[in-house]
Amino acid sequence: MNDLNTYLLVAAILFSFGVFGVMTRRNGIAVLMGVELILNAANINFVAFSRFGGMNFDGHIFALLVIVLAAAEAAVALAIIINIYNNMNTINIDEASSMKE
Amino acid sequence: MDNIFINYSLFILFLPLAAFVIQIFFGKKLPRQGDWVSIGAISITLILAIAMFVGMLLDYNPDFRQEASFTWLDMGAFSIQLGFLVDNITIIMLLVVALISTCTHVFSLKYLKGDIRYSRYFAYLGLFTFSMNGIVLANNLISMYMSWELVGVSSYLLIGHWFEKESAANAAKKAFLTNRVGDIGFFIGIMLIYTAIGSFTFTDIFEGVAGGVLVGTTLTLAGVGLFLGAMGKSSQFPLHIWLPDAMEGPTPVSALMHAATMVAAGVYLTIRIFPILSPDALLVVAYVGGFTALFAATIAITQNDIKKVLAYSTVSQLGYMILAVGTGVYTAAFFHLLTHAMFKANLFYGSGSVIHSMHHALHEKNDHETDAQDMRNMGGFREKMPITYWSMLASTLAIAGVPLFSGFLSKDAILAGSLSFAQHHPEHFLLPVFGFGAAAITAFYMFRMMFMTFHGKPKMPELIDDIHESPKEMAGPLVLLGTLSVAIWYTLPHLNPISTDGSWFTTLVHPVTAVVPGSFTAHAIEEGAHHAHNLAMGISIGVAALGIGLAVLMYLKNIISPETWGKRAGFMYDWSLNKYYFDENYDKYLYQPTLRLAKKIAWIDWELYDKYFINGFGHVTNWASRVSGKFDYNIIDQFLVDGVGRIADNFGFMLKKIQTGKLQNYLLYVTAGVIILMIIQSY
Amino acid sequence: MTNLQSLSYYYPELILSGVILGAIIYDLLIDKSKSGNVGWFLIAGLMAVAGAICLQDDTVTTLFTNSIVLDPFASFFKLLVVLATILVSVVSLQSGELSEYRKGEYFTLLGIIVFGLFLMVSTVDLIMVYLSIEIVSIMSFVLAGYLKQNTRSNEAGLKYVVYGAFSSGIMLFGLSYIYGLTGSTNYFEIQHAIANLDTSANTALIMATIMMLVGFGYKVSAVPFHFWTPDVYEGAPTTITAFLSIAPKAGAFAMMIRFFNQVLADGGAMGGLDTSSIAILPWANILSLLAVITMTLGNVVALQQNNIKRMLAYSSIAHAGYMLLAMPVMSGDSIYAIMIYLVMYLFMNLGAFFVVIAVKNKTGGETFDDYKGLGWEMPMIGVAMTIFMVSLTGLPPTAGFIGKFYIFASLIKGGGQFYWLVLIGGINSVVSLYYYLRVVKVMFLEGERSETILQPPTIMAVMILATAIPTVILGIYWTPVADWVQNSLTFFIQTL
Amino acid sequence: MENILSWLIWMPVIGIGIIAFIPRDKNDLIKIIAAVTTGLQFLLTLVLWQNYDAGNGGMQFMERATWIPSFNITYILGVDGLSLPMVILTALLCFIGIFVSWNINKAVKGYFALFLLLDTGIIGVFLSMDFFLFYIFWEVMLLPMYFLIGMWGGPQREYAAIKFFLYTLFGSVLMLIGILGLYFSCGNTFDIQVLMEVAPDALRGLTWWGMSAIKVIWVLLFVGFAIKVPVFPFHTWLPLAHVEAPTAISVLLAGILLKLGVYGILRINYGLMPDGVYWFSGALAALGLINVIWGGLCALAQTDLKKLVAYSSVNHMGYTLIGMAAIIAAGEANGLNLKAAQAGLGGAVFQMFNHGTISAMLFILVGVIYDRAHHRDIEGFGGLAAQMPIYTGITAVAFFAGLGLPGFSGFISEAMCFIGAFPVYKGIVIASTLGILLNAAYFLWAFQRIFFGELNEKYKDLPEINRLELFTVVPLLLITLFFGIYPAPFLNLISSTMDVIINHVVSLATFASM
Repeated sequence: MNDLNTYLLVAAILFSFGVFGVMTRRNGIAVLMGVELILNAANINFVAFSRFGGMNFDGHIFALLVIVLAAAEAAVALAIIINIYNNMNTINIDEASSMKE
Repeated sequence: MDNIFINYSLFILFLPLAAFVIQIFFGKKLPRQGDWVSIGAISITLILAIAMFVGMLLDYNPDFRQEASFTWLDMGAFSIQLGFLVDNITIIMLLVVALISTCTHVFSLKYLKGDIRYSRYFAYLGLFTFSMNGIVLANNLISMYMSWELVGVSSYLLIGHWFEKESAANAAKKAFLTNRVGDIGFFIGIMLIYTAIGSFTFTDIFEGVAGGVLVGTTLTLAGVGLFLGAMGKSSQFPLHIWLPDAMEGPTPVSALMHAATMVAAGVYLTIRIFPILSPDALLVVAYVGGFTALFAATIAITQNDIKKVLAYSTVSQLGYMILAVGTGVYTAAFFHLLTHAMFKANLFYGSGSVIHSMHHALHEKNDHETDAQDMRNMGGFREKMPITYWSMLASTLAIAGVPLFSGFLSKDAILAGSLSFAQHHPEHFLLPVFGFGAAAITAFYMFRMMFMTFHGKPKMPELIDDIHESPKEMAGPLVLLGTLSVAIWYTLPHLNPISTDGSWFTTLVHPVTAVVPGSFTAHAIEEGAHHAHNLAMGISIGVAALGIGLAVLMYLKNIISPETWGKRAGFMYDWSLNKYYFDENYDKYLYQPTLRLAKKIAWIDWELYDKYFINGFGHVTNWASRVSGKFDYNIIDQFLVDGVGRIADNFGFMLKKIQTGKLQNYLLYVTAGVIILMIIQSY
Repeated sequence: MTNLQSLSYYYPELILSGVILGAIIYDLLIDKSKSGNVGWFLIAGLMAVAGAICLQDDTVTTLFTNSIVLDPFASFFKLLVVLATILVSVVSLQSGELSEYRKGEYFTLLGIIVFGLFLMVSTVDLIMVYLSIEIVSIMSFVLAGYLKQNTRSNEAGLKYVVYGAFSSGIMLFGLSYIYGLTGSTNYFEIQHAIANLDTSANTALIMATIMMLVGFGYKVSAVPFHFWTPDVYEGAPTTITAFLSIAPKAGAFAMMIRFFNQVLADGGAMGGLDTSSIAILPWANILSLLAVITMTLGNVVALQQNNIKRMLAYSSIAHAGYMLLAMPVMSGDSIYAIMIYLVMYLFMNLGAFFVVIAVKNKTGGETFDDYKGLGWEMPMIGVAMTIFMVSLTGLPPTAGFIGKFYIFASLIKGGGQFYWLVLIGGINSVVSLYYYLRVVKVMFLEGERSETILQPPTIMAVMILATAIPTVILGIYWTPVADWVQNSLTFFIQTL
Repeated sequence: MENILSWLIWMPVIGIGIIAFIPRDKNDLIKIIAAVTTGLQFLLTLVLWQNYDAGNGGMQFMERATWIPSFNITYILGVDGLSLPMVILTALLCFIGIFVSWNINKAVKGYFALFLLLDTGIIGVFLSMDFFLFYIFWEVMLLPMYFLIGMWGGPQREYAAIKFFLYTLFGSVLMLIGILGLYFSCGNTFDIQVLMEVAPDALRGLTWWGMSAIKVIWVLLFVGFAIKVPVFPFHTWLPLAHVEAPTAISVLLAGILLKLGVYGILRINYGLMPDGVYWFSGALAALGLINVIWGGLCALAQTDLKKLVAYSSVNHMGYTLIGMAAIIAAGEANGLNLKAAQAGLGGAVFQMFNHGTISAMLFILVGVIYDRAHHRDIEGFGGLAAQMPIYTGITAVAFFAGLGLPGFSGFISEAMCFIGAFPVYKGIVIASTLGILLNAAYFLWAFQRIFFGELNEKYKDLPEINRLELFTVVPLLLITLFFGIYPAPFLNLISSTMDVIINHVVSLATFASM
């Protein structure tokens, strides 16, 4: 049962949780976690394809790279959210919607 | 252009124009406001015209004809030649125009003394004479059309001379527009002919029609089209409404234009194009002429304004001439035109001097409301104004068709022509009935006018002692034209005052055979006229006597009172009094609907089409926005640019709403977008 | 080409990274007040890089085990990005918004974005695609939220971060599937694999491509992935808005051209002007649909704006739409047209933003009423803005018209099925006339004429002229640009 | 003067250059410079007329210079019988326009710079023989017009200006599509002369959107030009633009800009798509008829004098359309009636010139009364004839010239249009003769309400028309009168080119290929 499809299935579920998480959670940090979920879902895909698809190591390299970039992205995102907190002392995303239309 | 006649006619044509230009620019500054410039010019043209007339008489050659033409514009295949044509008819017409114009100039010296636009008046007279001569001398339809419209403009200017009066301004506009209606017909006729024959000059047209290039219904339509132009100018039946109103202009103008020359232009055109008028076209001409004669005469009976009577009598006499052309005796028509010009102008001058003296009398009494032209205020002027009375009497006798006077000769010829036509074509018996009926009524209303103004007790006794004869400048033309109303001038080499055979006129102006196959041959016309001559003479004398007698009974001896007959006539009387309500009907069914239509279209163009049709989409989007719920009123009034802009505006407004500012909505829209794209792409 | 050998071809990027590191160190040495010098340092460095790129003309090779390529096409875009960054940096030194902040990090981040864009334009490998997008995006998140005290800038930063991360996440997921289906991350191998895949895999491939489209669409701000643009453009400092509206967009277009023609089509269009490629995957009509919606929404909503910066945001969306119009044609001409349009767009768009910055420095306002009667008060600004607005509408004799002319020409040459696109493009330019001219109307036709004449500071005036003059000149005589673009149309093609 | 045409186009730009350096407050100096520039330009056109060889109908004074080789765009100039009268008219009206706008005092420098730019644009359109250059000049005119109406116009000027701009831009976008279509289907060239030979056959087989390419391109280009003429459905911008534009600008707008549309149709549509001419001429005549009747009726109902004159322009341009439609008379189907074709086409071009002079005169006179009474409501006046006799005289002449009275040039061109179009379109021509009645009606009715009747005491002290205004009106009046009496000089000038156009259309059009 542990062949390619299961991994893809898990990745797809993780992906949809991630998308769902990003769209519904009020808290900025929770949204970032959602994004992380999406990225990791892609990682699982890469590693699974590389392992089971009989391909070369590109998948693994790609996954490593994604982890690095996810970290960088998280750092910057958290910095911005802290900044928002300092100014508006809330990290509720809906608060930050003064610019519209 | 070496020959003398063409040179003279050029002078006759351009001298008045020169006078017009001088008057317009320097009129005010010249001594006596430059009237001597105009009179000088017009008298030179008169002398030249007389010289040509005498030359014609000496030459005494019926087929005299000289033509000169030049290329006006040439674009390769399409080119227009203009030119001058001088033949017997032209010479006579030039003389008529020059004579009457001179008389009007002289008459106006006193009549318009002290008028604020004195110099401009003489300028317009010069312009009129130039354009009238332009019509007479034209050898092609284009320059005739051009002078046609110039005559229309000069009549507009002269009728509107006292433009302060609202009625004068309206009359001028009405005259020009009605003439324009006629001119449209004229132009369509020209186009029909040009498309078929390819040239505008009469000679080519006659050859073309003779050669069968233009036949059948197009020929008739072309003929009727040209005749429509004549109807406009000579105020025949449907387009007659402008002539009575044209009386708003000064009386000398009415004498010159609306009696002798301008209105005769229509008849002159019909005479010129007679050879190409097909039998059906001639029938149309005849019926229009005949009906107008009778119709106008019936109105003249009940008119009380002296100039209106003369105006309607002119309309009816013109109807006569057109009837004559229609029935084939177009030389008689030209003869009547000649005689009519003389006595009708004289009648107008007479009425002018009567009105002039009435004005002075009223001025003394400084009572400004009573109308100086209303015959009911006149009466008993015989002793006070002998010269006016006798000259007017002469003309009245002439117009009534009493023997020994010019009118009798010409009218008799016409009636003979229509009678012989009826004998040849019994189904058209109506034409002579029109003719003789009109003759009777003419005699009646003319003498009614004479008796009401000159005979009987003065209706306003206090005025009578201030009425006195007009000064010599006004009396001169009266006397001159009065004498010319006598028959003797027209029968000259032979002295028999009754018949014109052998007279200078009949020899010099003889009918040319019609170019249209199957139409009248010259011989048939002359022979027919002779045959019916005696019978027609008898009936016309009888009819004239009847008319005069009735007028005597009613207005001289007051045995039959006009009021009782008026009531007994009932609706007939007030129909005729109000000119058959033509003006009112035209206004109700023609002018108002056009104005309303114009207003509607302008509204459509400015309001509806611009704001709604192009912005019409705006409504569609409004409906859409209302349906989509929460849009309130201020959204709708935010229309900045109409049309496409408004659609864009509305969509923009709705789409703008999507940008809600909430981050998660954006992400929702993105995922939705992705899903939609996937769905689309999978098909 | 092994990594060491390719280093010798990679000296422009090396110089660039040297400049970035130098800038960071230089920023540490000097205090806050003189932090502007970092800007000048960066500008000097970028000029050096530009010189280096020019030296490399028409060498066509792949570098770093064919993950990126070096070809005139990439050099063209690199030069374009460098030019845009230089212009923006000079103006950033004058911009009032940044005056009380340290500008050191500002310029280093700009340098890093340039590096990311260098990678973006020359990538032929999926990994490099994701890497370059992430570099550019992360740096621009920070720059968007650079004004810490200003809540709107923070909000812009936040929205940009979450939106950017989310879109690149989806793109990554798509990339993983493409990798899975084709077994390789290199463009040419993928193209070869897709060509040989049986059609059953097509639906999966298309789903993956659409997910990738999310990433590209987000970068190019094509509808329906444009939602971040208006808010971020309005919130971010105006200089950054100017930069975002041109440099990343150019990079993204380069990447899209390479990806769509090289991977999803047989790469025929890469041959030169009159060549065209045949799509393996039917992506043409999706892109034309996207282009039409982008254009129309951009123009139509821009009508409604009364904040000039926000209006320019929607106008840049609309212009992205005009450029996208040419993509589906897949011919050498259409690539040529997009490149010319980008050059013209660079000048007129930057010019418009520079005027907005100049006005903001002077009056501090961004809405239309702040521009009332400005044409009389500052005639130089008024005339310049008129030129930019007219050019953005696409009227001759300005550069904008030439850009649109080439796009429409490539569409009509592309064949009958694209004529309706030209029609819609035309109608959109007519609609766009209204809001562009509204700026001119407000400046000249409304507001009373003040007698006192103000002139913008000299450097600002120079920069506005530096963009206004080319906008007009290129509208009349644009052969040099046409030739430059023509001989940079050579690509690195590897047929397996 | 070998490149006289380039001088003609770029002289106003030199004027702009000089004006740019004059300080803002020296109004008179700016006006003098503008007057001198346009004056020189007018003299140059007269020189051009002098050594223009009326015999050969083809292009003369050709100038060629490569411009953008990559797209095969070249800078080609040329003048022939069709464009020469228009160039002379433009130079004349621009010269007079300067004096009409002598009392402009708001931002004078901007006004005259834009005025000269507009002049360049118009002359450029008439002289350019390269389709791309033609399009560039066509669009260059739009911006100055927008500002001239927008800044110096009447109360609703912004709305009028933006509407004018949107309308014309929409037309020119369609034109651009047409141009590109022609460029690619006729061997990648913009040179009009080459297109003239290549296009008729190249387009024959092609289909666009399922329809024959000739029809589609013809309609695209026709709409672009028709908006300018203006032809009926696209005319709603004209009254608004005229009412709001300052006097000098509505003189230019009515005098020349309307002719650009007709010139474009004759030069491009007739030149490149002879089959289109056959296919569309029926519709053209019908549109002409609608123009005549619609314009006439709208003018009848107007109370604003300027709007009345604007609608009269719509009416007069209707005659031009009818005249142009007459060209197919020369085809075999209609019996090789070269006379009618020459009359029609020659009449249309002559009518373009005449309407230019007459409507310019009318607008100047409307401007004169507006400067004095500060309103244009016809009902508001009354009895001015007593107060301003000279002005009344001139307006009377202008009105009569407008309604096509013989003795003035208007009549001849109208008559020629009718005579030309009559053989082929009998019904339409007869219906449109109603137009000359409508003309007479609204002109005379307006004349009566303004000038006749009692003098409205409000205008007791209205000053008479002054010398400057006289200087602007009298030349136009003399031209109308001279060409009314003796039109040969003008017609000889254009007749050879008319033959060239007629032969081109008739010989190349294969009626069957539609």
